[in-house]
Amino acid sequence: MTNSLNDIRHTKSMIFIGSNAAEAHPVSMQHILHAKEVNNAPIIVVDPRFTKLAAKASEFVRIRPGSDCAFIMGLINEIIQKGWEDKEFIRTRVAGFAEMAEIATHYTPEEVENITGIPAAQTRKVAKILAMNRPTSLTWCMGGTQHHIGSSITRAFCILQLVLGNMGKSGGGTNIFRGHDNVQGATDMCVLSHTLPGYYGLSDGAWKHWCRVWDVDYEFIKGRFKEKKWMNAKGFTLARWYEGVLQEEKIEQYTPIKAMIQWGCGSNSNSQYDRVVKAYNKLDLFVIVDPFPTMAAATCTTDNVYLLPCSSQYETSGSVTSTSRQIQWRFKVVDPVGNCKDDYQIMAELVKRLGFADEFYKNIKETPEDITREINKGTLTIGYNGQTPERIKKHMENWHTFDIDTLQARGGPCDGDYYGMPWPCWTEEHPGTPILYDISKPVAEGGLPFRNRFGLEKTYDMSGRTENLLAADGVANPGSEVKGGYAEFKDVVPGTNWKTDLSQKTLQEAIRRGMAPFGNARARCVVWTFPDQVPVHREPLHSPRPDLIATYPTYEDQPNHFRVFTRFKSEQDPELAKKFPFVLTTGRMVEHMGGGAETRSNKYLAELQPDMYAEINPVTANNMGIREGDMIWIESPEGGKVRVKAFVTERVDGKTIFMPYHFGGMLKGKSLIGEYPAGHAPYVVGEPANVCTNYGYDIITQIQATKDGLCKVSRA
Amino acid sequence: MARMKFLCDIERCIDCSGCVVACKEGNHIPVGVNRRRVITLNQGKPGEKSISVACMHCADAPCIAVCPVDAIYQRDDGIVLVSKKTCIGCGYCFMACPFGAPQFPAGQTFGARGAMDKCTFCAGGPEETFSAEERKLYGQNRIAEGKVPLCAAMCATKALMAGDADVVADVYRKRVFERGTGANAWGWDKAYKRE
Amino acid sequence: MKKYTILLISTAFIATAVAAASTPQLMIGFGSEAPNTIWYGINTVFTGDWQQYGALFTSLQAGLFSRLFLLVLTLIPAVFLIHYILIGPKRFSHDGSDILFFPLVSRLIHWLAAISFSLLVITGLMVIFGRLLGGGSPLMAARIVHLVSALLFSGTAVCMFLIWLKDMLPMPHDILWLFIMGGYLSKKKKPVPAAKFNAGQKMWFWLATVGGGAMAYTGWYLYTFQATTDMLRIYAIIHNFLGAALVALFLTHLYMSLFAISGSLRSMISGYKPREEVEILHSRYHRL
Amino acid sequence: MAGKKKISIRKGASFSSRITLNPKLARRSFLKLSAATAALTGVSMTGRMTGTARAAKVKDPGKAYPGSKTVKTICSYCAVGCGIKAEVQNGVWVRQEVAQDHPVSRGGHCCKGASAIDMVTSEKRLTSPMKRVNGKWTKIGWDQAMGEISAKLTSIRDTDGPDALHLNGSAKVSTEMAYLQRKFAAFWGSNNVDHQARI
Repeated sequence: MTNSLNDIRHTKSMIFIGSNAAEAHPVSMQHILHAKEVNNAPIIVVDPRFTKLAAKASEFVRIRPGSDCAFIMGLINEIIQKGWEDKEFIRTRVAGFAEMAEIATHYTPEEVENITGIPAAQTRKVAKILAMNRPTSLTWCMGGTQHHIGSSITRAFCILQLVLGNMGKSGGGTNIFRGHDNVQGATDMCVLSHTLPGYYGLSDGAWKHWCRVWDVDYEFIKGRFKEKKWMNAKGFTLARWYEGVLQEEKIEQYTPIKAMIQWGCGSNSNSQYDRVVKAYNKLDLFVIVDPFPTMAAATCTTDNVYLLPCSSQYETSGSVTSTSRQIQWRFKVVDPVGNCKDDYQIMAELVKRLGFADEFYKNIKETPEDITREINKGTLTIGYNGQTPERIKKHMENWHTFDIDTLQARGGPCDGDYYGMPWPCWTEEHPGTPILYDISKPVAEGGLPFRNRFGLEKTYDMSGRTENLLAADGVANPGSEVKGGYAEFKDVVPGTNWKTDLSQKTLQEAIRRGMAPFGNARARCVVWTFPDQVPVHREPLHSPRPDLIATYPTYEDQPNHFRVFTRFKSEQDPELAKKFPFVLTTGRMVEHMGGGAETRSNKYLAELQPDMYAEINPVTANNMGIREGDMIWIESPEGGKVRVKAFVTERVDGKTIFMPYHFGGMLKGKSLIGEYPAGHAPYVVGEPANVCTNYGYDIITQIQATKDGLCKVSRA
Repeated sequence: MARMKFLCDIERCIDCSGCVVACKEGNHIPVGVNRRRVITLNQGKPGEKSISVACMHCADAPCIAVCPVDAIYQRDDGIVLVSKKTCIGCGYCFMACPFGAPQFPAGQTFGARGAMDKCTFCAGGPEETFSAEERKLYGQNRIAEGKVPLCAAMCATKALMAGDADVVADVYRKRVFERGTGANAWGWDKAYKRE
Repeated sequence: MKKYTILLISTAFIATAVAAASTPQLMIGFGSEAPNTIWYGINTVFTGDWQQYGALFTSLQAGLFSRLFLLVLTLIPAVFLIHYILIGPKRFSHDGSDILFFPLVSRLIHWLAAISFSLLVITGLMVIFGRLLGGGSPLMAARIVHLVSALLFSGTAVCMFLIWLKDMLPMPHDILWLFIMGGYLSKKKKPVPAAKFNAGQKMWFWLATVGGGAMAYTGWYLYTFQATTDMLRIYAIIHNFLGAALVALFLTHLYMSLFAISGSLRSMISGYKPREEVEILHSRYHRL
Repeated sequence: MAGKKKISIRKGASFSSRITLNPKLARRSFLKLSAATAALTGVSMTGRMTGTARAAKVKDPGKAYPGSKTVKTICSYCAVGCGIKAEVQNGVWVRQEVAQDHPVSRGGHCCKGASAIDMVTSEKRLTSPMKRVNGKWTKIGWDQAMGEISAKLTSIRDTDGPDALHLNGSAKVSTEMAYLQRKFAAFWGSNNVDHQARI
């Protein structure tokens, strides 16, 4: 989120695309409905499904899954055609606008209607609502990202906000509601196969930086790897790690995966779940660390599986980063129950036995505070420096002193700080940055320009035009020494830049001069390193509209996509829609979370939602002779199938089937209750929807495409 | 004397069931007994509305009128409570209630209905305040602690309000006033051709 | 007496019928959809149409039912007391031969029914006048006894129905019997028109079996709650009115057997009735 | 017709004895209630009102759980980051109290967060390390579990190389733990590490 949940209270209009905040983030609705009631802010919900959020909306736009990019580009085109774009903002702070606008002209409201199914008049109306009610808060969630063009779709969202000039403004921003409690923190720490903590990447410079932070020799880390080239190669991802075990598609690694540690991960959120199960049973070692037995424990029936009971987050302490980038501290409530150990203890035990504890814990004596300090020391890119454990705890103890509208403390020990010191919080005196890219405030008080990251100048391939990538003259935060664009800070401490200067003198110097350490640049509409430099629509791999495939084809196959061969073009078959006529999309329900291991083990939540179901439109159901509560089979083109209850509802349209993905404990009609450790099976079991979600991965991030697959339905 | 009331703002209720679980978890209600429930109308259609309903602590409580053993009584602050030791589980209060509030956990013999259980406004029961017996039979006594019932306190969107009728009414009046007749007045788009 | 019973039953049915016919009152609302429609919908989901049956049930249960039972319990014994004082019991000579009126099986069934029915009446009244007893576990136990005896009675009632059905079919002379009130209003021993069972007994029989069946049916749902709330309300109303009628006839039966006809208790135990009694009270009994 | 009927209700004269049955209640429960409710119900209530409510609470802490202390923590379900106040008595989490003054959630919870205490009290929680022996789950000690796991890991590393291990980390752990997970992968010598944010 560029802004915060509370900041939505200041918005004048809201658009939610692929987000069902009422179910996935219920408490955020407090602020959303406040804006709706007090500011008369219209809520536009774009979704294939009439969600609980749509029930609160003033405009509901039913979109065909996977066509978000076309709709947004259509909005951008309509806004530009009508001259509603924020011309001053674009002139001073946006790069590549002309090139982007050129491509957007293709997406006329009529073409958008053809692709997305949204009436042209509604596209025009939404564009007008957004243009007339600024600032707009734009929210997306997994509905916007879990597509094979997910990265294009998210960029389109950002470009829309740039065109409207809503970035860096209170009430505006791109507000991605993150899923799990600490997705933001874990992402910032980059438990990701393509980067080191703080989004440093895997370059040699990144490794050297972190070796300095860890206080270990670079050669030591290098020695731990098979060869140096594996240090810089992106690893397998959670979406497709099982291919490394099964090797059914060609892998680009010297060895198959033989061991797996699954630490706090409900695996049934993985698409192609039946193949994941197959991989579990082929592993030589499978370690599950979780407070509850996940479905993985029930599906892996070999003797190579271990269950380690870790404590819940209430039995340990540590910081957690909310979707608003606020860092909060979890104080330990009680000691770990039974014979559980907390995460830190288990990690310490493991590292000790694997023989690198001395190096690993070199500067970590007090857990977890010393770890926080190490993070403060090394994570310079996103300004994780000022959030010391002491300050986070102080914020927790005085949370009542923070104003609900601004999230700034009024008086008290945290006076002037923003709640949770949203990153970047450059120094220990910095109050945190409540709104990213906000140039109305001095940097020392939480202001920020756009980051200078991609050079100072660019000549576009498309137009041949050369553009200065720094912000225009006169556009800078108040108190900035340079009144205009400037490059990132380098060589304040010779040989380092702001990202690698562990003394943090660079940061302090920048703040002192009223400038952002990362420079003051323009936001890009054109990303020249991506296959689609400007977001364009591409039909889902399994498209229900074969006629569009020729015009909007997908990408070429990728031979080494996170170490595994990934099909794109060869997977897109125009004939598929004949055999699999329904679009399958998945999502959340409010009563359960993730794979549901925790919530389905909670008797009250289990009572509220005891059955796995698939939503089906009454017309479709009647045509097929399916009645509410009947059992139906849903089959995917890959052969995955689930037996679920039919929930006949007008939430979905006649072409779409919706399933929640929280259920587990059954596989292809068979209950696995007996496979759980006795007495620890969840109260309710159901088919995991992800057995049916289709093949398809984002071209950049390899996020799985669970929202726009195909399926067929039959009575069970 | 304050008059305790519940009010559920249906424009705000998002059917998250937070109130339901807050009540159950806080008062250790057995599975199957719903002191509070959320009901959704027109599910999946424009005009979908949800509302959270529990005992409304009526002024002229019909349950009190029909109880054959006078197990149900009303406190001076309007909270309607049941004495579980007096209740015989006949179920008449359930038939009299316009809100479906009375609940009957299974009793000891033949699984017959046990003593009636319903929302206590988190005010416990006639047993000694904060005693283990009160907690076991009725759950928390938050009113005696000066706290608001759990369901309203934990409402995600502050749709459910509980407390002094005057304050609740003021808050709601302010909201209705703020909402006015803007873009979010349901049906106005259609009725007045507003763009 | 009988008028009263008929009145009660008809009141019950009329009341429900009227309630069913009346439409709920809607208030005036604002906006395109009246909030009342929403509230009405919500209420329908929760408890059915409270305006129809809920209010009716509440107003009846809030006072009428207990008063009705109080009336039955006081008025009927009072009437009989007056009858006993003014007219007194009928005594019949035991000189003549006794006639086997009730074989062993039917006596056995009768007494099983009698015990279970008495328990039903007692426990039922305990619940109705629960506030005098203070509620709590004794009454909770009474509800269980009510259930057990109801199951027992249902069984015996079926047997009684099968055994006596032939003799209990209405006859034209029953009208005559009713006109002279079975001869109970005079001290004279004049033969009254009745076969094995007189019209009063037939009324009791039909109410106890068919009415008892209805009581069992409604009672079962009141016990299990496996019906819509509206149906439960209707069942409860029927159960109470019918209950009052049964209690009334039960009291009559008690009075007749214990006081009005001396020796009838004995004949129910032995099975034999004095010939004179049969000649007078069951003048058209075919065994005569 | 029946609907218009005014229901006659016996008024509470005979119950007045019951109302004051509990003298403690009568004495102190209602006095401060209006202030407290004002803060707790109202969305538009300001810090002033919250302050009043807190002041009332401090003066009258209640005796529901004598000697208990309140620990602040954060809900572990979604990323909104709702506050939780945990009431702990003698090392036992006895009650999930409402964090009414939390600046984001203001006490609000969805159904998951409202039963956050269940994460600790649930009887479905695993309490001992386990492994499958001939397909049957068997309880083992921590020493044995960690010993066997690390031995196997070391042998896999020796024969197949560090990239034969994949670590699925988590977004459900603390930031510190997530950091350790990534650091572990780096020290182990592999980039095969990922977590839910990919999905």
